[in-house]
Amino acid sequence: MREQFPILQRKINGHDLVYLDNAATTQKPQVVIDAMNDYYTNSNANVHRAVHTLAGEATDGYEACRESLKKMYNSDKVIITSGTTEAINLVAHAWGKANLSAGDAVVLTEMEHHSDIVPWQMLAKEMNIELRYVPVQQDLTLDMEIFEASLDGAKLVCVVHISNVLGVCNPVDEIISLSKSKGAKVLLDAAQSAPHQYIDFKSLGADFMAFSAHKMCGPTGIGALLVTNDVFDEMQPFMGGGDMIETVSIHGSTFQSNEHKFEAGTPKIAEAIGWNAALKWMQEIDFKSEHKRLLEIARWLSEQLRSMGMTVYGRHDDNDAAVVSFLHPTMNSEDLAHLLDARGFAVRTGHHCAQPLLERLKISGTVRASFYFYNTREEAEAFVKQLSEILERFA
Amino acid sequence: MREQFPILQRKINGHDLVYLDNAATTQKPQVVIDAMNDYYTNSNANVHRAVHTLAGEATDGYEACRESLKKMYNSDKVIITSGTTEAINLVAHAWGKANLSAGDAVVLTEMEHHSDIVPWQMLAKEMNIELRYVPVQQDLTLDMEIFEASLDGAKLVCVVHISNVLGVCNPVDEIISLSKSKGAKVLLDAAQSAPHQYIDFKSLGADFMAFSAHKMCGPTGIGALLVTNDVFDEMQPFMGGGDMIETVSIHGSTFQSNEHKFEAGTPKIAEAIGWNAALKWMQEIDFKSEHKRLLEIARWLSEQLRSMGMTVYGRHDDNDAAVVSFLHPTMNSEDLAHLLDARGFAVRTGHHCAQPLLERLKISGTVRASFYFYNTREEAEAFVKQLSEILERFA
Amino acid sequence: MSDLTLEDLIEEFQEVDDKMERLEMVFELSEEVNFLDVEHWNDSTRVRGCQSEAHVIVTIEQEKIIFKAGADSKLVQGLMGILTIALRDITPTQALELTPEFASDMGVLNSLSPSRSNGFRNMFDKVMMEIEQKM
Amino acid sequence: MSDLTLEDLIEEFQEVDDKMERLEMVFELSEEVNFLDVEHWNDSTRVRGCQSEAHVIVTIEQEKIIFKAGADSKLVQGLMGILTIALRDITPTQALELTPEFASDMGVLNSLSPSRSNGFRNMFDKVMMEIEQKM
Ligand SMILES: Cc1ncc(COP(=O)(O)O)c(C=O)c1O
Ligand SMILES: Cc1ncc(COP(=O)(O)O)c(C=O)c1O
Repeated sequence: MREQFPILQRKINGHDLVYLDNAATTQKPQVVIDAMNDYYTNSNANVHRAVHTLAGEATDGYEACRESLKKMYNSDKVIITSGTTEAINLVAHAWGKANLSAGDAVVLTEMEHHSDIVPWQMLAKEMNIELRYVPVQQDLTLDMEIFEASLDGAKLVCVVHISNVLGVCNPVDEIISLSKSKGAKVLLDAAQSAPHQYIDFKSLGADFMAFSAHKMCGPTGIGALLVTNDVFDEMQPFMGGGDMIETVSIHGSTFQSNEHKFEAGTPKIAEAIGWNAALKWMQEIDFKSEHKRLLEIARWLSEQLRSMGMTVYGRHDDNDAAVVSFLHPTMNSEDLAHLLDARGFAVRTGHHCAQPLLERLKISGTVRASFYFYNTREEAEAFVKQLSEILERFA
Repeated sequence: MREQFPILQRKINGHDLVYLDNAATTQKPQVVIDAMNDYYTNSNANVHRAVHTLAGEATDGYEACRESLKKMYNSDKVIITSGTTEAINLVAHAWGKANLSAGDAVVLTEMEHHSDIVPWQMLAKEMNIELRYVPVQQDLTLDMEIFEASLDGAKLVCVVHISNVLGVCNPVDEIISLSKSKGAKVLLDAAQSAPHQYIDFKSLGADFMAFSAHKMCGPTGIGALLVTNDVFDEMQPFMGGGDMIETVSIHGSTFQSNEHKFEAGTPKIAEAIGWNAALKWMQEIDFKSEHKRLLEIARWLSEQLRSMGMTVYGRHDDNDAAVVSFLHPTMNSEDLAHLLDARGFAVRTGHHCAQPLLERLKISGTVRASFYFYNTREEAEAFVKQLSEILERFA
Repeated sequence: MSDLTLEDLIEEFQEVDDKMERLEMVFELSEEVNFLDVEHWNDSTRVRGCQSEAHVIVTIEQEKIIFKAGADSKLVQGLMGILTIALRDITPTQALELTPEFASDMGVLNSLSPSRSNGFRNMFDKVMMEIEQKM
Repeated sequence: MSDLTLEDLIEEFQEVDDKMERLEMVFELSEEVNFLDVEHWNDSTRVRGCQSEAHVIVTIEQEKIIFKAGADSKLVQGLMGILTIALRDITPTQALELTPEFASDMGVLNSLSPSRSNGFRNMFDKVMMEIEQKM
């Protein structure tokens, strides 16, 4: 597997790269790089409404990505966006504005990524909507009692499937069925879950699901919003421009009836072709056994870190992701990350775009090591060894 | 030059590719493909707020694109978007909503691309704003008398620099100075001009300028909005999410003060790196002499087409672009394009996302051949020859 | 009107490699169409999702399918000609067993742009729906 | 407090190839700082655009620059130490001729992440502005 990822050959400051920043973005296998290369080298053209061969190939390539996503996630509609963030903003604008009104409530959680908070704060301000934040408890889970209570009169529930800080997997089945029973729509932020598990969108029962290609072996600049047919019909256009219209005159315009309605302008063509190659590549992965393997690494690492005196923020239950957030009692996180980088270890520090969660945990940031398919137990062991050396020398 | 574009080696149905669809999107030189390759192979990471080496390289690469754009176009602020279309929608949402009010007028022209019409129609509907369309005259120029009259009480003028259908270059100096004298801001749609000329944004005096990388040798999925400092300060956030905030709490958020404020979520990293390589590559081009060369080809082609009985929609004045739109008196445009494709010629047909312009011209579409740096006179000659053969056999 | 059968057509198409020649064959097949005059074109006859104007009317008389069609593109009319041949001499029941795959098999669809071949599928679907309704 | 000069520092840094060792040197330079106690940290002392908390105060007494600084990161404090050495024994007028490039020349900035080295530039700019104001 590792030899399929050319970047893993990279030396950092003379040392082997140990890339543990996968929750921020993952590396790309050669097949993904090659697919985009091939597109630019052989088939580059603008898509839709064109007759010539290259345009046909580009159109087929672009739409094939949508088809793959539809099949893989069992979704009626797949809108291609520039990422999770745009997907969530699209829900706020295209669905929220048309279906919410002053006084309506939207339920969020304290575990959300900023991308699933700020769009709602902006909408709330504009439309006078009430936002309700479900608290995170000491055990790092959502307070389901408060969640249930907060559903009263709620029109929409926005919840992160797997926390990018804690790796905690939320009980989405329960969240969705409770929400549905109260008539609230559900938006699932799957940025951290789609890379790690097969999700049957239709069976799950959510109304929207957002995720990014770059966190699942695909290119930057592309993501998707899955939508059910019913809710799709409730959405009004968001951005205007080419490709999303049926007719335009100076008296007004009519719009496409399919996903193109929400894909204004020249789309992310090379990106879609790259992502499609990544999706194909991922189909060879045994998600279940990989999940188990990575989770075991995460559990082992957490234990080691704790025994070194670190505080670990995570519980690593069976469905949680292999994300290990921790803090040293005295050493500054960024100093630590700099020192780790000197030996080739890439970890992330800071608030991980989840300040409300950190505020609840009464910290301002963590050091985060996050694992993906190409990471090994040996890397985790090397990480622990390096960390001990650094602490001995610097702490 | 041609050997730098690998796709030009491509055979289409057994024939050399003659790519004349450059107004839709241009091909990419090897250096651009290589730059993105190199990024994914050696430096891929998420940007901003990160400590490790790869993240540093990715951040530097991303921001270097912005710096290049700032220098090349002499702009205070450069917001990276997914393309011209998003850039214009950004103006509508971030500036329009905060600075326009019911009854205000926005001036458009009949020559606009749908991307510079539909966002304004949507905003007009939402905010009860008046849209005024400057007509296109028989000679394919804007009616400047009506333009001037339409400025009364106008807050914003949106105008395409070079028409993607006609190649006509609008008198933007005059348009901008007239608009400024009436206190209206100006948004320039430079999607077709930025690929062909150096534009000094500050000297030109417009407030906004939008364009796409893919039409100027860069990758898909990225573009830019240039903004002056003054107008930048009048803009409110558009999409919410990571990277665009300063702080987030459940009580509210504060935003970045620089361009990041409008770049929510993981940005278009590989795309920025590819575009930067394209910008560098373009700096080796003698724009003036290339413009002259291409315009001569366009003039020659127009003449040939007219002598073959075609109607040509274009005038090819000194500042116009090498875009040749035409119609055969009886033969269906798409049939013609199919037949041309059988011999390797890529042209575009249809409404070119400019239906109001076509309505004014009383046609529903054209066949469009558009030229770029790598096109040659020989290709134009081969095109004419092929066209004659097709007409003889099929018309 | 020729007495070409669908089998003849498929064979003929498969023999030709040159795309231009294939397109020429499609052009010629526009002759096979029972032409629907422009004055009968309206919203109910329109094939949606076609880039050009394409119109069809289907009626059934004594177990025979009467298919009339017209388009502003000769290529599209050629596709209509292919469908005309496919529907010739078969019963409505037999027609409903057709799938648009025969056109892919002929290699005619991949000589066309994705939007044109989508257009063909849309036309095919509309015609089948009308046959079903009018049976 | 050592009697290191900026020249000594630049030379020392350039001799070291290993990034970890360079960082160690920066860590050690945190000792050079005239420490600004946390209780004096406030909005006016804060260096903006720094990921960690970084605070500086500059005063001028008899043509000498008094530079006090503190940060929650030892690396940042090391950068403050470098600036302390750079400002040692020069007049405010001489100080204003400094550019942050000396830190690049030392190779210290490229051992740091872009946001940290931006942080250094911001700190440098703030200190220079205060010197100018207080001259
Ligand atoms: C004049 C003009 N404006 C806007 C656009 C839209 O650009 P994009 O599709 O890259 O957003 C185009 C490209 O088709 C154009 O030619
Ligand atoms: C849980 C979660 N939601 C949303 C996002 C935003 O994704 P993107 O930056 O790709 O738009 C991320 C990634 O940082 C994430 O981890």
